[in-house]
Amino acid sequence: MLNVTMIELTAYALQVLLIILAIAIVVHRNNGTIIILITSFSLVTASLYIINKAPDVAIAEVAIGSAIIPLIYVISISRQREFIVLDKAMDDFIISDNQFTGVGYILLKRFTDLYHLELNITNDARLCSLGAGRDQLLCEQTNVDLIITKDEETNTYILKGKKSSVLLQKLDSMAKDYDNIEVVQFKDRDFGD
Amino acid sequence: MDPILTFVVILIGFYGLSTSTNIIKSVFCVTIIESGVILLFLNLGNLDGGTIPIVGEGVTMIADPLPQALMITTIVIGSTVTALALMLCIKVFHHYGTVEWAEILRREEGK
Amino acid sequence: MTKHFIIIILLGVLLAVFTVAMQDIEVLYNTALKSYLIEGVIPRGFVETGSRNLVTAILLDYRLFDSLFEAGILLIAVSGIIWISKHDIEEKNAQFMYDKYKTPDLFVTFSRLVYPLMLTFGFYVIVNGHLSPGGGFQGGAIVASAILILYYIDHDKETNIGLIVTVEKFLYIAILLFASLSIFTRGTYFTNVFPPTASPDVQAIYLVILNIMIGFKVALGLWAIFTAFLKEGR
Amino acid sequence: MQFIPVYLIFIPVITALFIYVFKNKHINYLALVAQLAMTILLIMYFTAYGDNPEATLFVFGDWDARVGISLYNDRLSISFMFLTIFTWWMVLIYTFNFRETDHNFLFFLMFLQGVFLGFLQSNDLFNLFVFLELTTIIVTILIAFKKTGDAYRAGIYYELINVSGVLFFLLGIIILYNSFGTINLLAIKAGLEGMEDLTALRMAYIFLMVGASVKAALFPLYTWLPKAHGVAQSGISALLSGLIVKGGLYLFIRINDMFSPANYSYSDFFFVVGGITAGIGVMFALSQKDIKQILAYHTVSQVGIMMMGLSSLPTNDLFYGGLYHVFNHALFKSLLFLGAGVIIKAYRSKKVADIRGVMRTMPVVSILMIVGMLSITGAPLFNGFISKTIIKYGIYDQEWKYWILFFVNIGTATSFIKMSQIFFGPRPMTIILKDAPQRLSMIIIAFSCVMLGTLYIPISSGYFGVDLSYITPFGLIPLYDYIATLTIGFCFYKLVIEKDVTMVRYIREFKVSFETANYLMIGYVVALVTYFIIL
Repeated sequence: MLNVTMIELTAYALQVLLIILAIAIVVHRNNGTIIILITSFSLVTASLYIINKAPDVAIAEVAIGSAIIPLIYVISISRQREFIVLDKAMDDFIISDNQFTGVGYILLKRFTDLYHLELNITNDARLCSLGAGRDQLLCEQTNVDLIITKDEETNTYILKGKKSSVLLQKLDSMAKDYDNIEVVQFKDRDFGD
Repeated sequence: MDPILTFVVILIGFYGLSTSTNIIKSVFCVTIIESGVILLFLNLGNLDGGTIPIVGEGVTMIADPLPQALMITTIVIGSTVTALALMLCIKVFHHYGTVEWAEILRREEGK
Repeated sequence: MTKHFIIIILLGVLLAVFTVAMQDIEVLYNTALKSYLIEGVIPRGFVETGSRNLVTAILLDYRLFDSLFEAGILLIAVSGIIWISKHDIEEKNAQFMYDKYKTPDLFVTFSRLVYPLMLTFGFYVIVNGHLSPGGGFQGGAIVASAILILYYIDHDKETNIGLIVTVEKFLYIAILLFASLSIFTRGTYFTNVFPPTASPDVQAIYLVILNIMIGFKVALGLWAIFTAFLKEGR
Repeated sequence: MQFIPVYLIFIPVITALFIYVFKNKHINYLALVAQLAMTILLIMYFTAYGDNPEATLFVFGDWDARVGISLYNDRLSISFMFLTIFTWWMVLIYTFNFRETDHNFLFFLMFLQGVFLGFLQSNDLFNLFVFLELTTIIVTILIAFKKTGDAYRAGIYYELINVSGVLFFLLGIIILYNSFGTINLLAIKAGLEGMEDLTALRMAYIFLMVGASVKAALFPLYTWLPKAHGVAQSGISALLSGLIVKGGLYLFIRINDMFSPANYSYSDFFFVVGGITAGIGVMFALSQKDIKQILAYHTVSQVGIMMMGLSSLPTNDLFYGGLYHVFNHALFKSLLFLGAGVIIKAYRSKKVADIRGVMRTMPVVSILMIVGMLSITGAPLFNGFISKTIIKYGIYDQEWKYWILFFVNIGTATSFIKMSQIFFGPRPMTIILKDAPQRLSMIIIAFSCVMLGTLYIPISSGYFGVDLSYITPFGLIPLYDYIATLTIGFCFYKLVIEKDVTMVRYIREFKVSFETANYLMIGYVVALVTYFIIL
């Protein structure tokens, strides 16, 4: 143990750090923190590659592993936090008195806060102009989670979403307290082939 | 530098893979295993007294260049695998409203 | 809890066996490999391929076949991710009532400064791949991350993803054709166009051109992947 | 002439790129042209080099084989290549829609063909790794191609479990490279000659085997297969079940060939694994209600039967039984999947209970499906009979092995008796689709099933040099055997399966989660370590 050089000592220290980081990534539960951990994990591996005399691999790891991949992680995790609602009714269900104080908004806000989601409401003209027949297609193919329409005759609001989604079933149980809200669940269309 | 310590990183990755219940977590664990494997190969290819694999005057011994070339390939492969898995993960979340493996697999067709 | 306990024991068994195996490897390794490196690769690698960086020599000459499929994996993943992310509805790109993306001004200013530097560094890494650490794949990734900074400066940017992908595919075809040019000069596929007896400076021309093509292909591929992620479902 | 392997890899790749780039209705026909060119090239290659495999060794760039990548073809790989091109012909004809929007699908399909042909010919371990990963990625995309929730779920499950399995393969490569200084299969085989028996080499063997087992869907690692194959489009399912799964078995053969100088006694272990795989596959198949799930679980069980054959030493007849079953299964399973696709499309349902009266609505398709069912249950005069009989003869002296095969056969018969209900019953009011190209490819496959079942003697003795004249499909004994199996199967169906007892329902709802699948994978590795190193 006498001829241990500085570089070898650093290498051991970095390896131990790597193991700690790996354990932290495996054990930790918050995805946001894990992204930071995985970026530092990638940087530590890159420095270990350099200590192992592999600068080419280190450049590749820094450029891909700690720049592009974490960005993709960030996008994909932020997508898993949003709940997108398409408001086709466009009346005081969501916005009353130019503020987000409508009945529906309060319900949805309560729901998304409960499950740590971010509520995103749109009433984009191009999407709203699509006929009611294409609602299911819209739900399945774009990332719209919920469509709000209004039945003028019975004066009830209809919330449409996919049956396969866990979130919609939870929303269904929450909306049971309201009389004028009805939740419609689209069955998964099995194309078969 | 110790290959055994590197192998421990790989095993931690497998531990995570076989205990984590979350898709994103599984993708993270695959990344960890991959980094560990790359490090192990480079570690073994780093010969005593070698320099970085660029030849010039007076270079007598270098680190083995073949593992390094192979590992660049592995990094590119690993990143594409991760990207594809994350895209599928977004889609799975959008469809099922959750990214828990057990929850997703429980929702069988027709139920 | 027992499940965790059993898995730790199983992994412990693996670790123990690997520790035993490592001792064999250390014995075998120095005999098999070192002689080959000293006699074969170190003296001949530069003369045969024209690349001082032996990693580039292996990636672009000795094992070019692998690298072609490495680029192919990226190509496939790009098309696959775009196919999965896009939807059949023509009316898309919905504007949200409140989109919370606001990049801080400091970050924008900083990015404007860093962006050209990163681009230059990427090109440097690509072009000097045969002399210094780097090469097409690494440089391409750096160029791609430089381009990605642009998204943070200005995220209303419209990117024609179809064009990127088409150019990428054409570049891949060009790489395949360029790499197989050696059939005319050396009578075999996927190696340097110039014979091994040519001077390393001449051989380097081939390496630089191939590195540039691969670099651009990788940069376009990663750019397309990132754009697909940003536009997913929107 | 010596460059034909390279052309075979790159013709489909470049065709795929052109189809993707030009997005034109007419450019799609290029796929068929390329397929024709490849068929001709492969026949030329076979006539030139079929007899001396040494001449086919080809190193890219004429470098030292220790650094460069080489391709190597023997009889085995050439026959797999014929199978590949044949299967792709069938799938192309089946899925060809003559529409403009096909270009994405054709792109992935043709690229996969090039990759798979490269995988079959490669003589370099890392190159094999690259091709394995490419296969995984393309197959993931093809599984998720329908863009439904099931497809995404199956795709990500397939991708992650295969990637983690193939990482074990990479670990094996690392150990081998550091032991021999090369990753060339033939060079390692030569290096193992006279090498002492080291733990490191056994470790490398185990890691490579784990990679092959994940790809081949052996017992604890099969969980991805029913999900993936049951969800994909029928053409893709046929391709996956018929061919891509065999990639793992091919890898198994190649690795065992590479390690043959080391003389590891692997036969018993992999026979047991194969037997369990076959049993589990049949058990799950019996409980399913979805046509494609039934067929997918039968792939698991048939892989088990192949493994029972292939686990023996390559000099035995038993090995050829397994190999022959690989080819036969490729034919009849793709026939069944393609037929199921046509039926599902017409009836718009996958449930066995919903489909009735196929014989009245689609007589041709149902006759072809029956040919496939007769083959898979091992009826005399069809190809499944031949390979199952070789395996049966090979294990005749060991009773426990014989019983495993016997029970798997009865299970297979039962589950196809269950499935054959779809042919009977009243004619429903359904729309009949135009399915001429689909029928064409099915007829060709059914014809070759019968061909391999009757002309097996000239084929096997001429190609592999194995004498199979002891099998008598025309006698009465095999017929009695078969009828007895069917009778037992029918009784079993009526008594147990049709009543849907609690046990069956429990098996149907038994799901293996992803983390459990990985748990089982670690368990499998430790089992291999225990068998090969500790014992």
